[in-house]
Amino acid sequence: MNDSRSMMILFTQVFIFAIFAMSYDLLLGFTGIVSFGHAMFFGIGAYAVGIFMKQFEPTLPYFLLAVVITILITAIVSYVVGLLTLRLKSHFYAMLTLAFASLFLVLAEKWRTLTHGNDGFTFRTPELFRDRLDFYLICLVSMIVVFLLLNRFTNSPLGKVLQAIRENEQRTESLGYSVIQYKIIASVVSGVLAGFAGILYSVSLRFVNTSVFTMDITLDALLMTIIGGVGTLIGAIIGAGLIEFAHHWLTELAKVHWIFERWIIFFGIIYILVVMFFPRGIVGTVRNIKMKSKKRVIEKSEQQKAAG
Amino acid sequence: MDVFFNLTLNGLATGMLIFLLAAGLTLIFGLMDVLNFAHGGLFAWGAYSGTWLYATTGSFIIGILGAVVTGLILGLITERVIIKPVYGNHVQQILITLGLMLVLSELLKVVWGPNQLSATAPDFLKGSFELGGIIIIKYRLFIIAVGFLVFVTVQYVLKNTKIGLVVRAGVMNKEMVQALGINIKKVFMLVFMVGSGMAALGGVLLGPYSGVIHAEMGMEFAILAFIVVVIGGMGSFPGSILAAILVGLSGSFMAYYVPDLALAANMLLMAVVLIFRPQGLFGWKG
Amino acid sequence: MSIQLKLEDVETYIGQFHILQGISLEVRKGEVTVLLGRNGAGKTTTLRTIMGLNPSTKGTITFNNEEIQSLPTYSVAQKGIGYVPEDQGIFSELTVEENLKVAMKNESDRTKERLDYILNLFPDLKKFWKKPGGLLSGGQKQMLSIARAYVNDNELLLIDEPSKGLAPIVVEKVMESIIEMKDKTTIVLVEQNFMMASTIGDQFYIIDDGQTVQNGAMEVLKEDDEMRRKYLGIA
Amino acid sequence: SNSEQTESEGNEGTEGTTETEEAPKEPIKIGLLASQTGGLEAYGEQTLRGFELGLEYATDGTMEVAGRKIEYIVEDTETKPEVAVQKATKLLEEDEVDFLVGSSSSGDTLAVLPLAEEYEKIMIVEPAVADSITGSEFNPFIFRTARNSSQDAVAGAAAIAGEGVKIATFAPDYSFGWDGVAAFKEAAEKLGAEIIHEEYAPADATDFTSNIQKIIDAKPDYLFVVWAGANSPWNQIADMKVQEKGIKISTGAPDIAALATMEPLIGMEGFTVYYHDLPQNDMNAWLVEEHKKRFNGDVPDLFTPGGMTAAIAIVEALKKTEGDADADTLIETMEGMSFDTPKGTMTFRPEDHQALQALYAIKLEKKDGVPYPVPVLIRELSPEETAPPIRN
Amino acid sequence: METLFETKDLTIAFGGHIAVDHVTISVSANQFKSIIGPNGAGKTTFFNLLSGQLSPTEGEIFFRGENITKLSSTERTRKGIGRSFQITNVFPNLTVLENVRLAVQSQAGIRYQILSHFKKYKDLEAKALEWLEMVMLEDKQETLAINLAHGEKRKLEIAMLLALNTEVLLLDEPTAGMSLEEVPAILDVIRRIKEKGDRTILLIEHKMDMILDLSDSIMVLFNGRLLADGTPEEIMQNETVQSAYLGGIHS
Ligand SMILES: Nc1ncnc2c1ncn2[C@@H]1O[C@H](COP(=O)(O)OP(=O)(O)OP(=O)(O)O)[C@@H](O)[C@H]1O
Ligand SMILES: Nc1ncnc2c1ncn2[C@@H]1O[C@H](COP(=O)(O)OP(=O)(O)OP(=O)(O)O)[C@@H](O)[C@H]1O
Ligand SMILES: [Mg+2]
Ligand SMILES: [Mg+2]
Repeated sequence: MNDSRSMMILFTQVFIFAIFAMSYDLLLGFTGIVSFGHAMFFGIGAYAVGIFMKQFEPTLPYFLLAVVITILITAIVSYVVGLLTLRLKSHFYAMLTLAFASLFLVLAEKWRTLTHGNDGFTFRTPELFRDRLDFYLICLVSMIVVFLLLNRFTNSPLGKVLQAIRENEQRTESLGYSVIQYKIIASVVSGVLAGFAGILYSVSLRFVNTSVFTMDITLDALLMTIIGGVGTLIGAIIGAGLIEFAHHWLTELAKVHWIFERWIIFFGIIYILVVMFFPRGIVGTVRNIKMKSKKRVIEKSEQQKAAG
Repeated sequence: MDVFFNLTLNGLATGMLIFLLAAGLTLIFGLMDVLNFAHGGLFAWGAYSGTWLYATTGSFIIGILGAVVTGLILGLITERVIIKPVYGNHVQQILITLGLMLVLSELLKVVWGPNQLSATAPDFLKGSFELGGIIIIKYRLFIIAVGFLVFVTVQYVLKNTKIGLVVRAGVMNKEMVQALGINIKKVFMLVFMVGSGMAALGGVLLGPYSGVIHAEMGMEFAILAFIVVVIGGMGSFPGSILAAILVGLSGSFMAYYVPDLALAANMLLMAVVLIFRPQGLFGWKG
Repeated sequence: MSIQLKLEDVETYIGQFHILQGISLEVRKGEVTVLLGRNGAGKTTTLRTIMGLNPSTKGTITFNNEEIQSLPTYSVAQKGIGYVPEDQGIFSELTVEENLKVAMKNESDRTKERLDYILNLFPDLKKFWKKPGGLLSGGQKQMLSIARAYVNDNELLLIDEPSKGLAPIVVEKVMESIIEMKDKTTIVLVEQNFMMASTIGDQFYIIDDGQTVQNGAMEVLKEDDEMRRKYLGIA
Repeated sequence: SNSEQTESEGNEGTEGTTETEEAPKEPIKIGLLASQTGGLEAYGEQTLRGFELGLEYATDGTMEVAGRKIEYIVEDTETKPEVAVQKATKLLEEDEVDFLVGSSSSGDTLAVLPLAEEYEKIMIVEPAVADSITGSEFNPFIFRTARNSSQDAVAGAAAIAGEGVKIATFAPDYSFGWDGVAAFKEAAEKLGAEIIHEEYAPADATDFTSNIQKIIDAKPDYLFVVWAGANSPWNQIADMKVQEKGIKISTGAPDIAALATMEPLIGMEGFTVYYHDLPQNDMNAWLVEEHKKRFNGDVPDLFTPGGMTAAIAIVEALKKTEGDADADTLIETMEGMSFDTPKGTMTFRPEDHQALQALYAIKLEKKDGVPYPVPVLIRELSPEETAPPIRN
Repeated sequence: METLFETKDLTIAFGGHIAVDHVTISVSANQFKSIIGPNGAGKTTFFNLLSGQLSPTEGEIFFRGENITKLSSTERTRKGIGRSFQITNVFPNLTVLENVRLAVQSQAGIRYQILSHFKKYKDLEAKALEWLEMVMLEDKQETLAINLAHGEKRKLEIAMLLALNTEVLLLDEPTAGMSLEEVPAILDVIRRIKEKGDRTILLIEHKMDMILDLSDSIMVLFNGRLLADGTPEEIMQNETVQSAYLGGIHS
């Protein structure tokens, strides 16, 4: 029972980061946009909740207000950032998003009356979230809902156009699709969901500090998405799970055997091995293998037909 | 006026130092288009191995050469094992080089322990002198000189050989370059090694600048190097040196005149440059 | 005449697809050998296999009595084989000059001579000397691609559909240039323009479904309406 | 509900009977949070070593108090708040610890504070320094054996401030720096000094010369530096000839690894939390001795006595409650409790549970055979003298 | 005849180089017009201006009397100007069917639909298949576009344009690299479309026999300038066309 409580917290963490990683996958995997600043949306959500709960009352109405504010701000910011894809290509866009996220980091650092700088502050959450089991379930349901929504979204006609943009932007345009609008839509949906993940994150910690705006957070999303397999959504979930659990097990091992004291080395090796053995991420590679064997079966039967 | 000169000189020196840190990345990221997140690990290894060699042998030159050799060797291994399978695939590059970064910086701690180490300049480069109100730090003059030397050398090599062209062509169309009779794998390997060696050189020269080296320095300065390469315009050495000097000067002047924004200096500079020149300062159009 | 290039029962897989299923051909020194066949027959793949870009899994490829099927692409090229790919393979961010410079094996007088010849053949390239290759017109790109293979003294040229996208008068010039260099350079040509193929070709091979199915002297094919109809769909 | 569960489990074997001497008692469990990886891992290591030695010292090697065995479990926070919370929850839920101790970073510690309250367990804060831990974020379950920023500041001020002294400050541009300077300013002004310039620089900056230039322009008598982290400005301060311009430098002496980088500041007067030959008492002598024995000749470092102190505070409190780990009882016991430490007697101030403690005014000197500048005692600053304002 | 679109002094310069130089033409509805000219004459660039890939430095474009000079390529496609590309321009990592389906979807005006699941759009798929059959590519429908042979990509390119079902078709060397066998088949497709009589077609080609066979009129670009515009017979008589474009082969 106790053991499962601890696991429960770990899973809660997985669910939250799975949402965050899925929001990133929408950009990276489906629209082909690389952002190094995804943490800015995460951070906006995390701080919005923290500040509301701290400055006002830790009640549900204020929480909902914080959610609304998060949606508003992340939508506006991601709209502007999405517009910039018009001007900036690949690395240049990625670095600009990094700059923006860093400016949010500086803002959080400097606006100390509200944020307490990088020390951060703790706050109370509404009754609803206090029980860890309840919160675990809320996160689980949120993740499933986000997955279903995004799954529907990416398989919709609109989603197909996003993939077309990823493949060949200019051609998509000449087919009569207004590329920038699609990019903005993807950017906004992704930004808002990342903000939502940020909300859950800071509720789970009941604490927020400037770390939510750092490059590390963006890298987490990036790694989880890539490890799982870009453009698969489910990969983001698996990636989140894999990273959190590998982390958990390796730190546990560190206590068991001195070899693992520098467990971060093994963590790094996992990344390297994933690329070597799962070049398209776990889900991507497995799907690939499946597709190949399916093709082989088809080919065989065709050969038999031809022979017969 | 003295203040102005001091700020300019120090900003310039810092810019040159940043250029030295970014020069290797200009090759690896800018020219070869490899998103090498482990580049910072190479700085740190250069810094540690060089500082350690200097401390044990007492020769600054051996320290520097040792660092460069370390960089070359690490570059060779990295290229063969880590980078070769993932050329042209940014997504895989991010993951695998981040993994390598973790390994490299943790291994540092295994070898040299988790504590920061102090790094000093040799006596003849220590200290500073005053020239009519302007304080001139010897080591900074040295850095400016080395930076300039590296720039001129690399620029000369790129201008007078096909190597830069071949690398750029290889990134655009690897098959075609090979069909023209060029062993692009070997070229990439050599360029990657040189880039890594230059990273290590930047790392070892950084040590005495701030007086300490630590395992986490890698990531910190790698981001700075990425900024420089991007705002300079991918793969352009003149762009990189200009961008680096801009970063140095803006840091120096902002810290003096608008200290409230100093924290955001680099990022603001990058945002402004990219918004007005989306391809970087010396980037090709299109 | 001696045989310069010989493929014996060459098979090639791309991924798990069995693309070449038995290509055999002999290319004689100083001749133009034309590969014909419908779309997707495997002509391009044959050239790529010779270059080592899609390595063969079976069979032998002999160039000047030396087996080259397991050599890496750059070694094949260094043996004196030039290649004009079907998609032109222009380095789009390099200028015309730089594209040619990458291709040049040396900077000898001979190379300069050839360069002059090329610029004379395609004056457009001189005109756009400093222009990034990616901004050239379709035909200009094709010229640049051919030019890149011409700058070196190659013993063998593999040319994949050179006439594609070229104005008739330029096609004519390319044909002339091929005829002109025939004595020094052997040529394997993939060409859909039958007028061109039949004018300059000495030998022909027809590839169908990854196999060489017919071959012979060009003269024969010109006469044989039946064969043309069967494999090329033209009369 | 959780503490109920523990008790009922604890009573299982002796149901229906009152506790007797013979009944085997549950061990006391302590959860230790520290950075074992990442930038602060050296601090974490110091705390852990100190803590281990402290338990041994306080229990005379029996590892028992009031008949209960003491066990401790170490968890790595990786200097990430979310990991700290995960690990703390694991300690509280799974290991059912009676105490938390930690951690190396203020951010991690702040994130864990509410858990102590939620689970009603005592948390000994060591060595996190942020004022807000015993200030705005205080809850009654928190006790801090570490000194806080304000104590540092008071000590720093005591070392240099006086009537009419003009001081400029230099600090990294984030909470630690701002807190430190604010506290210093208050303390220094109380002593009649004037803060004529406050300079902040990005903690990861490469070039500090502009900041130093401004300080030189301000022409203070003293430059007081609040600095932490690896990237230090000492070289550049020396290169800019600050001291030659008649500006004296003062700062808190850091741990030994960082002292090695302060070569250019030899002669500087400042303060320190601890250096192994400063406190003259038996316990410190024991600590230095044992530490050397165990860790191949190394002397205890800046935060080693802190770890030891945290252990001693727990054992002393349990002695007083006769092994009762109930939080309310402990709070009552510990408020105002005085206990001996390697740094002399400390007292948990009842109002904010901050341990009042001695700090040391020192001067950095070169010593033969020591590869780094050594802090030499000028005078010990008494706990009363360094007592910070109460802010919770 | 009704004028469908016209250009007035259409000009574009890249740096100092004027690629299209004051070209004024008008095309009436349901006409088949070919554009010829030497390599680099500005034919593709002229298409780029018509379809909105480039915007002119000078001059205007009218479509059904409306000035469309400022409209984006997306808007022009929606208004009914579709094009194919000289350099094969498809979605490399989508299947052949998906490539065409994207065009069909756009033509059906299904652009921002999120809620209805894509799989419901069976008829879109059916339509896409029809187009693939038309260009004889139906047996490659599951292949990724990147794996097609060159000629097959050309066919896909045409299928995508046809699927857009636009009133104006701009065809840039549609049969370049297509095999001898299949050129007639594609020509057939084009001819059938022409014969239906409800499309206006502009064709860039270097294959003279094909042009002479299909065109109602031919315009000739030379160094960016409009050299001639007339019936095939008139153009074939033109001295400059003979000497500087066709060369000896057709004389
Ligand atoms: N990378 C690949 N993966 C899978 N199949 C491929 C790949 N490349 C080519 N093919 C297939 O191999 C066959 C032969 O292709 P190839 O390019 O050699 O034909 P080709 O004769 O040159 O045709 P074309 O005249 O159209 O250029 C085609 O059916 C093509 O679809
Ligand atoms: N984006 C561009 N930037 C600069 N120059 C360009 C650009 N696009 C085309 N050009 C130049 O404009 C001229 C006309 O090019 P265009 O592609 O229109 O020729 P074309 O008539 O289609 O030739 P081809 O028959 O070879 O396809 C060429 O010289 C080309 O180099
Ligand atoms: Mg082909
Ligand atoms: Mg064209």
